Amino acid sequence: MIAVTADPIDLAAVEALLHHPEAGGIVTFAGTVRNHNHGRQVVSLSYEAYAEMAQARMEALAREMHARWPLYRVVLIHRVGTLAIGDAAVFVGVSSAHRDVAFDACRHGIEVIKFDVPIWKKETFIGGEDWVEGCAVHG
Amino acid sequence: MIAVTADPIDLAAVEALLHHPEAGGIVTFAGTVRNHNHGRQVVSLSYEAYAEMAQARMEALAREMHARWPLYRVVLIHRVGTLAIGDAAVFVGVSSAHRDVAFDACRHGIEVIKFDVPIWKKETFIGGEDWVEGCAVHG
Amino acid sequence: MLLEVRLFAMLREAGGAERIQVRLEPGASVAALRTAIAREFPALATHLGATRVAANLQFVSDAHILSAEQEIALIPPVSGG
Amino acid sequence: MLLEVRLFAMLREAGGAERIQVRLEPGASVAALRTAIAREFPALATHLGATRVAANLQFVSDAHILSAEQEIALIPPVSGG
Repeated sequence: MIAVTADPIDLAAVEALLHHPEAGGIVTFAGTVRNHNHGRQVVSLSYEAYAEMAQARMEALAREMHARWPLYRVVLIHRVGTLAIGDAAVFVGVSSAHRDVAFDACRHGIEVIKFDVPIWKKETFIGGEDWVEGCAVHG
Repeated sequence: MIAVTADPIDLAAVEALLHHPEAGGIVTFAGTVRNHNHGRQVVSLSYEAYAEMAQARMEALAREMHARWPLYRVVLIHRVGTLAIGDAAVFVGVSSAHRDVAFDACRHGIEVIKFDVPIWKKETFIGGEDWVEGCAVHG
Repeated sequence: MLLEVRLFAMLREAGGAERIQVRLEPGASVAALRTAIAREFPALATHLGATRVAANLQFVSDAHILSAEQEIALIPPVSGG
Repeated sequence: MLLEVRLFAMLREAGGAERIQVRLEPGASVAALRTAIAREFPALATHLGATRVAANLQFVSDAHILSAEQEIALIPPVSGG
Protein backbone atom coordinates (compact mmCIF):
# COMPACT_ATOMS: atom_id res chain seq x y z
CA MET A 1 0.00 0.00 0.00
CA ILE A 2 1.44 3.30 -1.17
CA ALA A 3 -0.67 6.35 -0.40
CA VAL A 4 -0.73 10.11 -0.11
CA THR A 5 -3.94 10.63 1.75
CA ALA A 6 -5.99 12.97 3.93
CA ASP A 7 -7.28 10.01 5.96
CA PRO A 8 -5.80 9.08 9.35
CA ILE A 9 -3.36 6.17 9.24
CA ASP A 10 -5.01 3.04 10.60
CA LEU A 11 -2.04 1.37 12.29
CA ALA A 12 -3.79 -1.92 12.93
CA ALA A 13 -4.80 -2.17 9.28
CA VAL A 14 -1.33 -1.40 7.93
CA GLU A 15 0.29 -3.82 10.36
CA ALA A 16 -2.04 -6.49 9.01
CA LEU A 17 -0.94 -5.65 5.46
CA LEU A 18 2.69 -6.18 6.44
CA HIS A 19 2.17 -9.72 7.67
CA HIS A 20 3.34 -12.49 5.37
CA PRO A 21 3.72 -16.18 6.26
CA GLU A 22 7.38 -16.19 5.22
CA ALA A 23 8.29 -12.94 6.94
CA GLY A 24 10.07 -13.13 10.26
CA GLY A 25 10.44 -9.44 10.96
CA ILE A 26 8.33 -6.33 10.55
CA VAL A 27 9.89 -2.91 11.13
CA THR A 28 7.79 0.24 11.13
CA PHE A 29 8.49 3.92 11.45
CA ALA A 30 5.76 6.40 12.32
CA GLY A 31 6.59 10.08 12.24
CA THR A 32 4.30 11.89 14.64
CA VAL A 33 3.54 15.55 15.08
CA ARG A 34 5.57 17.02 17.93
CA ASN A 35 4.36 19.75 20.21
CA HIS A 36 7.58 21.74 19.74
CA ASN A 37 10.06 22.53 17.00
CA HIS A 38 13.06 24.84 17.20
CA GLY A 39 11.85 26.09 20.55
CA ARG A 40 8.39 27.04 19.32
CA GLN A 41 5.19 25.63 20.74
CA VAL A 42 3.45 23.88 17.85
CA VAL A 43 -0.34 23.87 17.79
CA SER A 44 -0.89 21.93 14.58
CA LEU A 45 0.79 21.07 11.32
CA SER A 46 -0.58 21.09 7.85
CA TYR A 47 0.93 19.19 4.97
CA GLU A 48 0.64 20.14 1.32
CA ALA A 49 1.65 17.69 -1.39
CA TYR A 50 2.19 17.72 -5.10
CA ALA A 51 -0.04 14.69 -4.84
CA GLU A 52 0.46 13.06 -8.25
CA MET A 53 4.24 13.38 -8.05
CA ALA A 54 4.41 12.36 -4.39
CA GLN A 55 2.40 9.25 -5.17
CA ALA A 56 4.58 8.44 -8.19
CA ARG A 57 7.79 9.05 -6.25
CA MET A 58 6.66 6.86 -3.37
CA GLU A 59 5.64 4.08 -5.75
CA ALA A 60 9.07 4.30 -7.37
CA LEU A 61 10.65 4.20 -3.91
CA ALA A 62 8.76 1.02 -3.07
CA ARG A 63 10.03 -0.58 -6.30
CA GLU A 64 13.58 0.52 -5.48
CA MET A 65 13.29 -0.99 -2.00
CA HIS A 66 12.01 -4.29 -3.36
CA ALA A 67 14.86 -4.35 -5.89
CA ARG A 68 17.52 -3.62 -3.30
CA TRP A 69 16.38 -5.82 -0.40
CA PRO A 70 14.46 -9.12 -0.11
CA LEU A 71 11.21 -7.69 1.22
CA TYR A 72 7.77 -9.22 1.33
CA ARG A 73 5.72 -6.09 1.87
CA VAL A 74 6.31 -2.36 1.75
CA VAL A 75 3.81 0.18 3.08
CA LEU A 76 4.45 3.91 2.55
CA ILE A 77 1.83 6.44 3.64
CA HIS A 78 2.00 10.19 3.98
CA ARG A 79 -0.86 12.30 5.20
CA VAL A 80 -1.86 15.68 3.85
CA GLY A 81 -4.07 18.33 5.39
CA THR A 82 -4.15 19.52 8.98
CA LEU A 83 -2.84 17.24 11.70
CA ALA A 84 -2.94 17.52 15.48
CA ILE A 85 -0.16 16.86 17.99
CA GLY A 86 0.52 13.13 18.20
CA ASP A 87 -1.02 12.26 14.83
CA ALA A 88 1.08 10.06 12.58
CA ALA A 89 2.04 12.12 9.54
CA VAL A 90 4.12 9.47 7.83
CA PHE A 91 4.31 5.70 8.08
CA VAL A 92 6.92 3.36 6.63
CA GLY A 93 6.58 -0.38 7.19
CA VAL A 94 8.44 -3.34 5.71
CA SER A 95 8.46 -7.08 6.27
CA SER A 96 11.32 -9.40 5.51
CA ALA A 97 12.65 -12.79 6.48
CA HIS A 98 15.58 -11.03 8.16
CA ARG A 99 15.47 -8.27 10.73
CA ASP A 100 18.64 -6.49 9.56
CA VAL A 101 17.14 -6.16 6.11
CA ALA A 102 13.90 -4.85 7.57
CA PHE A 103 15.66 -2.21 9.67
CA ASP A 104 17.86 -1.04 6.79
CA ALA A 105 15.01 -0.87 4.31
CA CYS A 106 12.66 0.95 6.69
CA ARG A 107 15.29 3.54 7.53
CA HIS A 108 16.03 4.07 3.85
CA GLY A 109 12.34 4.52 3.15
CA ILE A 110 11.85 7.34 5.63
CA GLU A 111 15.09 9.05 4.55
CA VAL A 112 14.01 9.13 0.92
CA ILE A 113 10.54 10.38 1.84
CA LYS A 114 12.06 13.20 3.84
CA PHE A 115 14.48 14.25 1.12
CA ASP A 116 12.84 13.41 -2.11
CA VAL A 117 9.05 13.35 -2.00
CA PRO A 118 7.30 16.65 -2.82
CA ILE A 119 5.45 17.27 0.44
CA TRP A 120 5.68 20.42 2.52
CA LYS A 121 4.91 21.06 6.15
CA LYS A 122 3.51 24.28 7.53
CA GLU A 123 3.58 24.79 11.28
CA THR A 124 0.98 26.69 13.19
CA PHE A 125 2.58 27.81 16.41
CA ILE A 126 1.56 30.21 19.10
CA GLY A 127 1.91 33.56 17.39
CA GLY A 128 1.87 32.59 13.74
CA GLU A 129 2.49 30.03 11.07
CA ASP A 130 5.38 29.22 8.79
CA TRP A 131 6.66 26.71 6.28
CA VAL A 132 9.20 24.40 7.82
CA GLU A 133 12.67 24.66 6.38
CA GLY A 134 13.18 21.58 4.31
CA CYS A 135 15.64 19.58 2.33
CA ALA A 136 16.77 21.02 -0.96
CA VAL A 137 19.47 18.53 -1.79
CA HIS A 138 18.96 15.05 -3.10
CA GLY A 139 19.35 12.55 -0.23
CA MET B 1 5.23 -1.64 29.20
CA ILE B 2 7.59 -4.57 29.70
CA ALA B 3 5.95 -7.99 29.60
CA VAL B 4 6.52 -11.70 29.22
CA THR B 5 3.03 -12.89 28.52
CA ALA B 6 0.87 -15.64 27.08
CA ASP B 7 -1.56 -13.07 25.69
CA PRO B 8 -1.51 -11.97 22.05
CA ILE B 9 0.22 -8.65 21.42
CA ASP B 10 -2.36 -5.93 20.79
CA LEU B 11 -0.49 -3.80 18.26
CA ALA B 12 -2.95 -0.91 18.36
CA ALA B 13 -2.72 -0.74 22.15
CA VAL B 14 1.08 -0.78 22.23
CA GLU B 15 1.31 1.82 19.48
CA ALA B 16 -0.89 4.03 21.62
CA LEU B 17 1.47 3.53 24.57
CA LEU B 18 4.38 4.71 22.44
CA HIS B 19 2.82 8.06 21.57
CA HIS B 20 4.13 11.05 23.44
CA PRO B 21 3.51 14.72 22.59
CA GLU B 22 7.23 15.46 22.37
CA ALA B 23 8.10 12.38 20.33
CA GLY B 24 8.63 12.80 16.60
CA GLY B 25 9.42 9.23 15.70
CA ILE B 26 8.20 5.80 16.69
CA VAL B 27 10.09 2.72 15.51
CA THR B 28 8.75 -0.75 16.12
CA PHE B 29 10.00 -4.25 15.45
CA ALA B 30 7.66 -7.23 15.47
CA GLY B 31 9.15 -10.69 15.13
CA THR B 32 6.57 -12.97 13.59
CA VAL B 33 6.42 -16.75 13.31
CA ARG B 34 7.60 -17.89 9.89
CA ASN B 35 6.25 -20.89 8.04
CA HIS B 36 9.75 -22.22 7.35
CA ASN B 37 13.12 -22.42 9.08
CA HIS B 38 16.26 -24.10 7.80
CA GLY B 39 14.28 -25.68 5.02
CA ARG B 40 11.68 -27.21 7.30
CA GLN B 41 7.97 -26.51 7.09
CA VAL B 42 7.01 -25.02 10.46
CA VAL B 43 3.52 -25.74 11.79
CA SER B 44 3.73 -23.84 15.06
CA LEU B 45 6.21 -22.56 17.61
CA SER B 46 6.09 -22.72 21.33
CA TYR B 47 8.10 -20.46 23.61
CA GLU B 48 9.22 -21.34 27.11
CA ALA B 49 10.61 -18.65 29.39
CA TYR B 50 12.35 -18.45 32.70
CA ALA B 51 9.64 -15.93 33.31
CA GLU B 52 10.93 -14.09 36.40
CA MET B 53 14.41 -13.68 34.93
CA ALA B 54 13.13 -12.79 31.45
CA GLN B 55 10.94 -10.08 32.96
CA ALA B 56 13.82 -8.76 35.09
CA ARG B 57 16.26 -8.83 32.17
CA MET B 58 13.80 -6.99 29.91
CA GLU B 59 13.14 -4.37 32.60
CA ALA B 60 16.90 -3.88 32.97
CA LEU B 61 17.18 -3.61 29.17
CA ALA B 62 14.54 -0.87 29.13
CA ARG B 63 16.48 1.04 31.79
CA GLU B 64 19.70 0.61 29.79
CA MET B 65 17.98 1.92 26.67
CA HIS B 66 16.63 4.97 28.48
CA ALA B 67 20.09 5.65 29.90
CA ARG B 68 21.83 5.35 26.54
CA TRP B 69 19.39 7.20 24.27
CA PRO B 70 16.90 10.05 24.76
CA LEU B 71 13.72 7.99 24.56
CA TYR B 72 10.21 8.83 25.65
CA ARG B 73 8.72 5.36 25.73
CA VAL B 74 10.03 1.81 25.51
CA VAL B 75 7.75 -1.19 25.03
CA LEU B 76 9.23 -4.71 25.19
CA ILE B 77 6.93 -7.72 24.96
CA HIS B 78 7.69 -11.40 24.45
CA ARG B 79 5.04 -14.05 24.20
CA VAL B 80 5.22 -17.51 25.70
CA GLY B 81 3.16 -20.60 24.90
CA THR B 82 2.13 -21.90 21.51
CA LEU B 83 1.99 -19.50 18.57
CA ALA B 84 0.70 -19.92 15.05
CA ILE B 85 2.28 -18.83 11.77
CA GLY B 86 2.12 -15.05 11.46
CA ASP B 87 1.68 -14.38 15.18
CA ALA B 88 3.95 -11.73 16.66
CA ALA B 89 6.25 -13.47 19.15
CA VAL B 90 8.22 -10.41 20.14
CA PHE B 91 7.61 -6.68 19.96
CA VAL B 92 10.05 -3.84 20.53
CA GLY B 93 8.84 -0.26 20.26
CA VAL B 94 10.47 3.05 21.10
CA SER B 95 9.60 6.70 20.70
CA SER B 96 12.05 9.56 20.54
CA ALA B 97 12.30 13.10 19.28
CA HIS B 98 14.78 11.87 16.65
CA ARG B 99 14.35 9.05 14.19
CA ASP B 100 18.00 7.94 14.16
CA VAL B 101 17.85 7.45 17.91
CA ALA B 102 14.61 5.51 17.59
CA PHE B 103 16.04 3.18 14.93
CA ASP B 104 19.25 2.53 16.86
CA ALA B 105 17.48 1.91 20.15
CA CYS B 106 14.86 -0.40 18.63
CA ARG B 107 17.50 -2.46 16.88
CA HIS B 108 19.53 -2.72 20.07
CA GLY B 109 16.43 -3.85 21.94
CA ILE B 110 15.68 -6.78 19.68
CA GLU B 111 19.36 -7.80 19.56
CA VAL B 112 19.59 -7.98 23.34
CA ILE B 113 16.32 -9.88 23.60
CA LYS B 114 17.59 -12.44 21.11
CA PHE B 115 20.95 -12.90 22.82
CA ASP B 116 20.34 -12.29 26.45
CA VAL B 117 16.80 -12.96 27.62
CA PRO B 118 16.09 -16.50 28.86
CA ILE B 119 13.41 -17.58 26.41
CA TRP B 120 13.54 -20.69 24.26
CA LYS B 121 11.72 -21.58 21.10
CA LYS B 122 10.61 -25.07 20.14
CA GLU B 123 9.52 -25.67 16.58
CA THR B 124 6.84 -28.09 15.60
CA PHE B 125 7.43 -29.01 11.97
CA ILE B 126 6.06 -31.66 9.71
CA GLY B 127 7.60 -34.82 11.09
CA GLY B 128 8.62 -33.73 14.58
CA GLU B 129 9.60 -31.03 16.97
CA ASP B 130 12.86 -29.60 18.18
CA TRP B 131 14.39 -26.80 20.20
CA VAL B 132 15.77 -24.09 17.96
CA GLU B 133 19.51 -23.62 18.15
CA GLY B 134 20.09 -20.44 20.04
CA CYS B 135 22.63 -17.93 21.11
CA ALA B 136 25.10 -19.00 23.78
CA VAL B 137 27.36 -16.02 23.70
CA HIS B 138 26.67 -12.66 25.25
CA GLY B 139 25.54 -10.24 22.53
CA MET C 1 6.09 27.87 -26.57
CA LEU C 2 3.93 28.77 -23.59
CA LEU C 3 4.63 26.64 -20.52
CA GLU C 4 2.42 26.25 -17.50
CA VAL C 5 4.45 25.81 -14.34
CA ARG C 6 2.89 24.54 -11.11
CA LEU C 7 3.79 26.15 -7.79
CA PHE C 8 3.53 24.62 -4.32
CA ALA C 9 3.86 25.60 -0.66
CA MET C 10 6.04 28.68 -0.08
CA LEU C 11 6.38 29.25 -3.83
CA ARG C 12 2.63 29.15 -4.27
CA GLU C 13 2.25 31.71 -1.51
CA ALA C 14 5.14 33.87 -2.72
CA GLY C 15 3.80 33.83 -6.29
CA GLY C 16 0.20 34.29 -5.25
CA ALA C 17 -0.93 31.60 -7.71
CA GLU C 18 -0.99 27.85 -8.21
CA ARG C 19 0.38 28.15 -11.73
CA ILE C 20 2.39 30.65 -13.71
CA GLN C 21 2.82 30.91 -17.45
CA VAL C 22 6.25 31.34 -18.99
CA ARG C 23 7.00 31.86 -22.68
CA LEU C 24 10.20 30.23 -23.91
CA GLU C 25 11.79 29.41 -27.25
CA PRO C 26 10.92 25.90 -28.49
CA GLY C 27 13.58 23.46 -27.27
CA ALA C 28 14.42 25.59 -24.23
CA SER C 29 16.04 23.88 -21.25
CA VAL C 30 15.29 23.95 -17.54
CA ALA C 31 18.15 26.43 -17.18
CA ALA C 32 16.35 28.80 -19.57
CA LEU C 33 13.15 28.36 -17.56
CA ARG C 34 14.96 29.33 -14.38
CA THR C 35 16.39 32.44 -16.03
CA ALA C 36 12.98 33.47 -17.35
CA ILE C 37 11.25 32.97 -14.01
CA ALA C 38 13.93 34.92 -12.15
CA ARG C 39 13.44 37.81 -14.58
CA GLU C 40 9.64 37.81 -14.85
CA PHE C 41 8.64 36.76 -11.31
CA PRO C 42 10.75 38.70 -8.82
CA ALA C 43 8.72 37.28 -5.91
CA LEU C 44 9.93 33.78 -6.84
CA ALA C 45 13.49 34.72 -7.68
CA THR C 46 14.95 34.46 -4.18
CA HIS C 47 13.62 30.93 -3.79
CA LEU C 48 14.95 29.53 -7.04
CA GLY C 49 18.43 28.59 -5.84
CA ALA C 50 17.14 25.85 -3.58
CA THR C 51 14.28 24.84 -5.88
CA ARG C 52 14.29 21.73 -8.06
CA VAL C 53 12.29 21.37 -11.26
CA ALA C 54 10.04 18.42 -12.09
CA ALA C 55 8.77 17.41 -15.51
CA ASN C 56 6.12 14.73 -15.81
CA LEU C 57 6.38 13.93 -12.09
CA GLN C 58 10.16 13.41 -12.10
CA PHE C 59 13.01 15.62 -11.03
CA VAL C 60 14.99 16.88 -14.02
CA SER C 61 18.36 18.56 -14.36
CA ASP C 62 19.04 22.03 -15.77
CA ALA C 63 19.97 20.42 -19.10
CA HIS C 64 16.56 18.80 -19.54
CA ILE C 65 14.70 20.03 -22.65
CA LEU C 66 11.17 21.22 -21.94
CA SER C 67 8.04 21.07 -24.06
CA ALA C 68 4.49 22.30 -23.60
CA GLU C 69 3.27 18.69 -23.37
CA GLN C 70 5.20 18.11 -20.17
CA GLU C 71 3.69 18.84 -16.77
CA ILE C 72 6.21 21.19 -15.23
CA ALA C 73 6.49 22.11 -11.56
CA LEU C 74 8.81 23.98 -9.23
CA ILE C 75 9.72 21.93 -6.16
CA PRO C 76 10.99 24.04 -3.27
CA PRO C 77 12.87 22.25 -0.46
CA VAL C 78 10.62 19.42 0.74
CA SER C 79 9.76 18.91 4.38
CA GLY C 80 7.58 15.84 4.59
CA GLY C 81 7.80 13.29 7.35
CA MET D 1 25.22 -26.90 51.23
CA LEU D 2 22.39 -28.31 49.14
CA LEU D 3 21.57 -26.17 46.08
CA GLU D 4 18.43 -26.34 44.00
CA VAL D 5 19.13 -25.61 40.36
CA ARG D 6 16.36 -24.82 37.90
CA LEU D 7 16.39 -26.31 34.41
CA PHE D 8 14.67 -24.98 31.29
CA ALA D 9 13.94 -26.00 27.72
CA MET D 10 16.35 -28.62 26.33
CA LEU D 11 18.04 -28.99 29.71
CA ARG D 12 14.70 -29.63 31.41
CA GLU D 13 13.93 -32.29 28.84
CA ALA D 14 17.43 -33.79 28.94
CA GLY D 15 17.40 -33.89 32.74
CA GLY D 16 13.81 -35.10 32.97
CA ALA D 17 13.10 -32.59 35.75
CA GLU D 18 12.46 -28.89 36.38
CA ARG D 19 14.99 -28.80 39.22
CA ILE D 20 17.99 -30.79 40.31
CA GLN D 21 19.71 -30.82 43.67
CA VAL D 22 23.47 -30.51 43.93
CA ARG D 23 25.51 -30.76 47.14
CA LEU D 24 28.55 -28.49 47.27
CA GLU D 25 31.00 -27.25 49.89
CA PRO D 26 29.96 -23.93 51.46
CA GLY D 27 31.47 -21.07 49.50
CA ALA D 28 31.62 -23.09 46.29
CA SER D 29 31.78 -21.22 42.99
CA VAL D 30 29.84 -21.56 39.75
CA ALA D 31 32.83 -23.45 38.36
CA ALA D 32 32.45 -26.03 41.13
CA LEU D 33 28.74 -26.30 40.35
CA ARG D 34 29.53 -27.02 36.71
CA THR D 35 32.01 -29.73 37.68
CA ALA D 36 29.52 -31.36 40.05
CA ILE D 37 26.68 -31.31 37.50
CA ALA D 38 28.92 -32.77 34.79
CA ARG D 39 29.85 -35.62 37.13
CA GLU D 40 26.47 -36.35 38.67
CA PHE D 41 24.12 -35.64 35.73
CA PRO D 42 25.62 -37.23 32.60
CA ALA D 43 22.50 -36.34 30.60
CA LEU D 44 23.22 -32.64 31.19
CA ALA D 45 26.98 -32.83 30.75
CA THR D 46 27.09 -32.42 26.97
CA HIS D 47 25.00 -29.23 27.18
CA LEU D 48 27.08 -27.49 29.83
CA GLY D 49 29.68 -25.95 27.55
CA ALA D 50 27.18 -23.58 25.96
CA THR D 51 25.14 -23.06 29.12
CA ARG D 52 25.27 -19.93 31.28
CA VAL D 53 24.45 -19.85 34.96
CA ALA D 54 22.09 -17.38 36.58
CA ALA D 55 21.87 -16.50 40.26
CA ASN D 56 19.02 -14.37 41.55
CA LEU D 57 17.85 -13.67 37.98
CA GLN D 58 21.23 -12.43 36.74
CA PHE D 59 23.92 -14.08 34.69
CA VAL D 60 27.00 -14.82 36.78
CA SER D 61 30.56 -15.80 35.90
CA ASP D 62 32.32 -19.01 36.87
CA ALA D 63 34.00 -17.15 39.74
CA HIS D 64 30.68 -16.20 41.38
CA ILE D 65 30.28 -17.68 44.90
CA LEU D 66 27.01 -19.53 45.39
CA SER D 67 24.83 -19.92 48.44
CA ALA D 68 21.64 -21.85 49.18
CA GLU D 69 19.73 -18.55 49.48
CA GLN D 70 20.30 -17.71 45.83
CA GLU D 71 17.90 -18.84 43.14
CA ILE D 72 20.17 -20.70 40.75
CA ALA D 73 19.35 -21.69 37.18
CA LEU D 74 21.07 -23.15 34.16
CA ILE D 75 20.46 -21.08 31.03
CA PRO D 76 21.07 -23.01 27.81
CA PRO D 77 21.51 -20.98 24.59
CA VAL D 78 18.49 -18.70 24.32
CA SER D 79 16.36 -18.50 21.19
CA GLY D 80 13.70 -15.90 21.82
CA GLY D 81 12.49 -13.44 19.25
